[in-house]
Amino acid sequence: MAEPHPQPPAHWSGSEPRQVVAPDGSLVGALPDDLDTTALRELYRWMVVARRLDRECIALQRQGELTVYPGHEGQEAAQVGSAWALGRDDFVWPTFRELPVALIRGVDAVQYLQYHRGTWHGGPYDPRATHFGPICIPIATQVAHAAGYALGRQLDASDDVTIAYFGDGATSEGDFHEAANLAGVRRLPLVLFCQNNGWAISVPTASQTAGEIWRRAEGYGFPGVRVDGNDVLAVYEVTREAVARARAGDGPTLIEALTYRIGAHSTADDAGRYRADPDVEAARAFDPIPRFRTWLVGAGHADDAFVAACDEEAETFALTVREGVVATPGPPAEWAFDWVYAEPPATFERMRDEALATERR
Amino acid sequence: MAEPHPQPPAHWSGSEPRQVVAPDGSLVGALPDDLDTTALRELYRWMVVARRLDRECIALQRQGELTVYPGHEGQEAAQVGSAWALGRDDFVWPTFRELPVALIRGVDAVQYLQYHRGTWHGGPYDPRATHFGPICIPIATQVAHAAGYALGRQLDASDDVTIAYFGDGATSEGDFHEAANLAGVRRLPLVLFCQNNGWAISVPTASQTAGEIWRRAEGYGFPGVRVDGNDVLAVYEVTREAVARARAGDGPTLIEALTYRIGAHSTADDAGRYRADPDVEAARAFDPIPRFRTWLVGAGHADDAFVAACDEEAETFALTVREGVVATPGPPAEWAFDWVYAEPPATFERMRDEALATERR
Amino acid sequence: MTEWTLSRALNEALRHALRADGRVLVFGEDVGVSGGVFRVTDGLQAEFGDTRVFDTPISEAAIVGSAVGLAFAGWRPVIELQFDAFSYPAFEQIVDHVAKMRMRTRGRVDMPITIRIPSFGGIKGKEHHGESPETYYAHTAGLKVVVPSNPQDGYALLQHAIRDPDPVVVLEPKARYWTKGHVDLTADEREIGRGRVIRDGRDVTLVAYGSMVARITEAAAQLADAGIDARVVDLRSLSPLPDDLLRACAEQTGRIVVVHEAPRHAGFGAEIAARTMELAFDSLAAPIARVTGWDAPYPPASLEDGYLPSVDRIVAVTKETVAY
Amino acid sequence: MTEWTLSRALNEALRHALRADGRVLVFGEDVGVSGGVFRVTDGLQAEFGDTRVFDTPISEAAIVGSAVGLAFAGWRPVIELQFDAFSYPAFEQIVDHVAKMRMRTRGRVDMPITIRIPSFGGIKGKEHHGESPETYYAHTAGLKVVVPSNPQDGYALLQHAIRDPDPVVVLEPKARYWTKGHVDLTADEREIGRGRVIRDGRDVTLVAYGSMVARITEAAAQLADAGIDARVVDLRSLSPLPDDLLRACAEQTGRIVVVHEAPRHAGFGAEIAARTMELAFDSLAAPIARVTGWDAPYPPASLEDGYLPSVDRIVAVTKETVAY
Ligand SMILES: Cc1ncc(C[n+]2csc(CCOP(=O)(O)OP(=O)(O)O)c2C)c(N)n1
Ligand SMILES: Cc1ncc(C[n+]2csc(CCOP(=O)(O)OP(=O)(O)O)c2C)c(N)n1
Ligand SMILES: [Mg+2]
Ligand SMILES: [Mg+2]
Repeated sequence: MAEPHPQPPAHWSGSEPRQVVAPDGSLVGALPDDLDTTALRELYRWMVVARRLDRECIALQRQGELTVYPGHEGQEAAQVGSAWALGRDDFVWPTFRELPVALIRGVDAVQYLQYHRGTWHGGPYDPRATHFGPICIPIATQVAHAAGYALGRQLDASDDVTIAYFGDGATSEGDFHEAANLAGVRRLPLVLFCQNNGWAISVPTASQTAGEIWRRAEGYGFPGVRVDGNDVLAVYEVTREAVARARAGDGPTLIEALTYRIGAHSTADDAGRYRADPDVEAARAFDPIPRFRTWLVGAGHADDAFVAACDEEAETFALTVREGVVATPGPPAEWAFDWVYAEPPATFERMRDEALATERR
Repeated sequence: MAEPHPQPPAHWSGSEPRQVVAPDGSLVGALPDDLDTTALRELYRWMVVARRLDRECIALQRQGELTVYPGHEGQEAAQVGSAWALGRDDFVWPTFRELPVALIRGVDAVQYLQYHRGTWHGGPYDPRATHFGPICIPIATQVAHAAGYALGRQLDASDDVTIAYFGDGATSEGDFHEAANLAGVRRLPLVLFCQNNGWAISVPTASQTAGEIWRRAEGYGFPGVRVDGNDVLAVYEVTREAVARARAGDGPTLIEALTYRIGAHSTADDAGRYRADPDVEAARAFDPIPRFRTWLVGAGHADDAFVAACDEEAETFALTVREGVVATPGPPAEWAFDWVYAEPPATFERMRDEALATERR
Repeated sequence: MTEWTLSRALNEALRHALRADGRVLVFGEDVGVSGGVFRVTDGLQAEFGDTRVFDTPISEAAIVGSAVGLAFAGWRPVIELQFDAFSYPAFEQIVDHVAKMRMRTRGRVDMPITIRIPSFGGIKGKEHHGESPETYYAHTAGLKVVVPSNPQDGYALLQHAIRDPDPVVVLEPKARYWTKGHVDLTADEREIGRGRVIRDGRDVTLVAYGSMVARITEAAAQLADAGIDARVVDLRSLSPLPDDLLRACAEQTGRIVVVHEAPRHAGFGAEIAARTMELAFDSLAAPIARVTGWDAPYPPASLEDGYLPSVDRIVAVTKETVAY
Repeated sequence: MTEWTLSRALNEALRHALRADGRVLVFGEDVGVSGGVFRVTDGLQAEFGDTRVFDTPISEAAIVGSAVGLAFAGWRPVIELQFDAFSYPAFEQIVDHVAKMRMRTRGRVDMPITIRIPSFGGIKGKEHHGESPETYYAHTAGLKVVVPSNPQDGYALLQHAIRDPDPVVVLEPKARYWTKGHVDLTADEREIGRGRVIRDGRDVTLVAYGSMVARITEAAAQLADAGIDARVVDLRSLSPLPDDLLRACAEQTGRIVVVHEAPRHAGFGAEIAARTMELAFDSLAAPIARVTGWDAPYPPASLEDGYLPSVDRIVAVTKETVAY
């Protein structure tokens, strides 16, 4: 594996993040006490599977099978570690970059990718069944939805927890602020999970905010924590703590997971215009997957056979998903109208008929 | 004067605010080193003048000479102390409750009150000449204007400082957040001055946010300070420090001034519906004016004659303003069109002519 | 039959909804203990408790955004945005999410959200308190938009809006809050999407909504003295548009005058005119006329009367239309 | 005469403005080193430095709000809101402040703010990347709204917008960014408020703006084969509306078909229809027809073609209008 580069990405500077496994794979913190070998291997497996699928999606886009696709390479630990800390009925409000989280929530990858295939908005999976909300593009707006959902569960006296994912750039939006403040006032069972991957398209975190994101929490009256987002065990641990607090009725937590966007913002983006390859190479030295593998194998939780098996499974899975995606037909014309209203007005139905008649013409 | 009530208003709890003169009039902090007797007397005079004018405005509203009027009773120290710390070319972005600040900036009171008389929007005074921006009602939106103005002065390499006034409720708005974050990123010469008067119409600060407002600053990467907003000298001192930092190019400061809205939200509001009189009475024990008078006289900076003179001046001033207000006629019909565009399109002018013709019909 | 103000009728509609459906929530700025700037939520928190009726921070985007999340959690949010212009900070949440979310989930999640917005002018209010936002919302596909002009409609439309599984924007005319009228508590026709003929007439049809309904009614009375028999239509629903009624009016009176407070340019009157022309071009004996606010920002209180369509203006334009 | 794409023409217009006026600032999300999602600001930061051309945090309300403050400080802000739907978080700042501030200051402070918004659909983009926001802005008094459909207009209109002392919203049709066209750098007529007749015709007038101009042009060609002589009008300015041109078209062709991507209900086509009827009712031989997007949210890429007005739909409706 690559030697950890002496210089971590610029946006990791400042307060020390929580860490369990160092970039070189050595154990530097307390292991989560509730993860047995099976669980530890699962964490690794999911990261590998997600990484491989990401590559496949980029290929699919290049081949015209997907429209613009936003990759997650480098952010697997932040997503797998946090998703693993959630209960079955806990609800996830994602952005557009949480494919790994979606997989762990049991969202069908082929269905999920319909969003990027351009056959449906929001994602055609059932958000209620998967407890994974619709993909959300308007930055930070889903945080407000998450706060409302958390409020709804709280009013139902349920102990379900809600988690909102968002990026460093999202913390600059008014919606993030209003939702976070509301969460504080109502002590909502909400985890605010920020993947600070250093970039908002071409804008580095330093140009996004002058403060440390996790420190925002204090102003809202709840705790914030900074974690090494490329350390899957540390991410799992801080998220588990935040989920426990929320479930116990102790309110929200803001988690800033320091990670790095290895790929371009999306397949439509040319990162070469705004960042230097050496920086990206440097960041690769902090890649979450080899780091965790080193520890996992070193600690005897896995061997080369397991590692190979994961790669193999990832390969097969990626190809199965590819087949599924390529096979999905475009939606029928009616779908542009079918679900706009639960009670469609007569004027709307007349226009739908006009539209469908035109289509057939 | 009233004995300080043992219990300060609920929203004052938590971190200790900066204080120079205690509620009982005793000196508990270092005096600002740049205020001579004349200046100290000015601070007192302005508070008395502003308080008396507030009463007059409420009377004017009751008599139908003003439309809805938002009073500032109890907030004189927060406004006079902070305004006194500004230089002539520093620019103020107010809400709708900064009449005392306006007076100190040299805004003509009769012109200012045209806003509340319903004869003009924004206020007919010249914001550039007075360095006092238009009255702003959409909560927190002026903070973004202030950030932009501060950026403009910074780009001009000027050392002018910009100050934005806003309330506790305003800190819940997305615009406050976006503007504060922008100020941090660009290290803008901006002072964010929050008058936490305990109420946003009927909503107490505790239902507005679970954190302490001044603590928001750290998340934006600049200092925050909490001050006794009913202590004119403490307010002057912290604002002077913030202004100095801004002028020196060291960026923004967030000031939370703890004060209390003694009156109703506005003349249209019946505060009896949501708060108990005893609480208001208790808050009166922290009234900024008697407190400062006690110290001022006790320290020998003023005597009863001066105090009486201030009351007299305030009386005369209030009556002069009343005469001016009552005397102002409604605007001519053309004013509804005269300044909409610097280059009015032909279609607009045709409609204006149609409108004015109709008026004359 | 009871005699209520519009404010009271809306208040009773909310009370009824809160009683009838335990999933209904009422929230917004100052809707709790204070009972709302216009008293529309008066007494509701006392009766239903602060889990059903509560104040929010001053965060319009979060008020609307949280309503979306609450709908996912199976609640039925009825939110108040305090004044017309203060719905704009929530515009993104309303347009991008409230209006589109049901479609995005392929109908798996309904958005039974009611957005109450005290709207329009005529109360000599401060700036940003007299805006007419109807076109912004009516043009947004996925929303339904209604405007009650009297206590009876307020009582009925608000209840229907709350019961509706789709998002409904209810624009409440501030200038009518304190006007009393009879309310038949038993009336329960399916209201949304239907306009109402308030006064029949053969020569011309006056169409309006909200506060302007009172003015066209008064104008019709004056026109009657001048020998012009004007039909008066309260549109009540801007989206969906009661276009059968508009067609019928065009066919039966041949002449139509539309009145609204909003600026004329790209205002809702344009849709009424364009749609009616599409439906009944051959019946039109004169161009459909628009009597509206001017294409300028809503003016200060002192200039309000010159800005809003006056009865005189309505009468004058109607006479021209009839004489055309 | 040079051959540029619309993106390049807009880029050159910005470059020209930055050179000509030292008070011009260009800012927004990703407009700096990256040169903008559509390359419209490509190379500007390198040439003019990061005090003139700079990136902002993802804060649309603060981008627009700070432009208002910058105008008070004597600057001339040209801001980019990255996509149509992402202008909505700034809606309150645009409507309540940008549009009204000059009037509020009694003309003491101009608002020479240019708001560039890559808009409209047709690029098989993701949701919120194909919205048509023109009606929201055109209905807002105090704003001017223009839509270039080709490189020449892009170059001219954007420069005029920047020089204009009033706020101008420039809606740039994404689908046309990469289309090349001749640009006459010397052309400098006062553009804002004037439409253009692209093709003359006697039988009917097709009116559109943005990407739809290419479609009505193609439709006109097909109609010619069918023996229908269609005039093609590029509106270019939605506010102010070139209504003299509309009147002339109605008088000269008697038939008008309006085309836009936005939903029909309360869309901008309604204003074109209503206004034209007011100005030339007696000349109309048929109802003014609207060929538009459907009254549903903008669909996913796969359904885009069925949503946008196709040449076929335009031709079919035009034939009906001519046959009326
Ligand atoms: C309201 C809004 N403004 C702008 C955009 C355009 N946009 C899409 S992704 C993005 C950057 C987001 O950065 P960040 O929040 O850090 O998330 P990341 O892309 O790094 O995962 C921007 C500006 C948007 N989608 N929504
Ligand atoms: C965007 C917006 N939402 C709502 C309102 C209605 N409103 C006027 S004043 C006010 C309370 C403001 O409270 P605060 O910021 O504490 O200022 P204060 O009134 O105490 O001076 C509200 C909600 C508004 N003016 N603007
Ligand atoms: Mg990021
Ligand atoms: Mg307050």
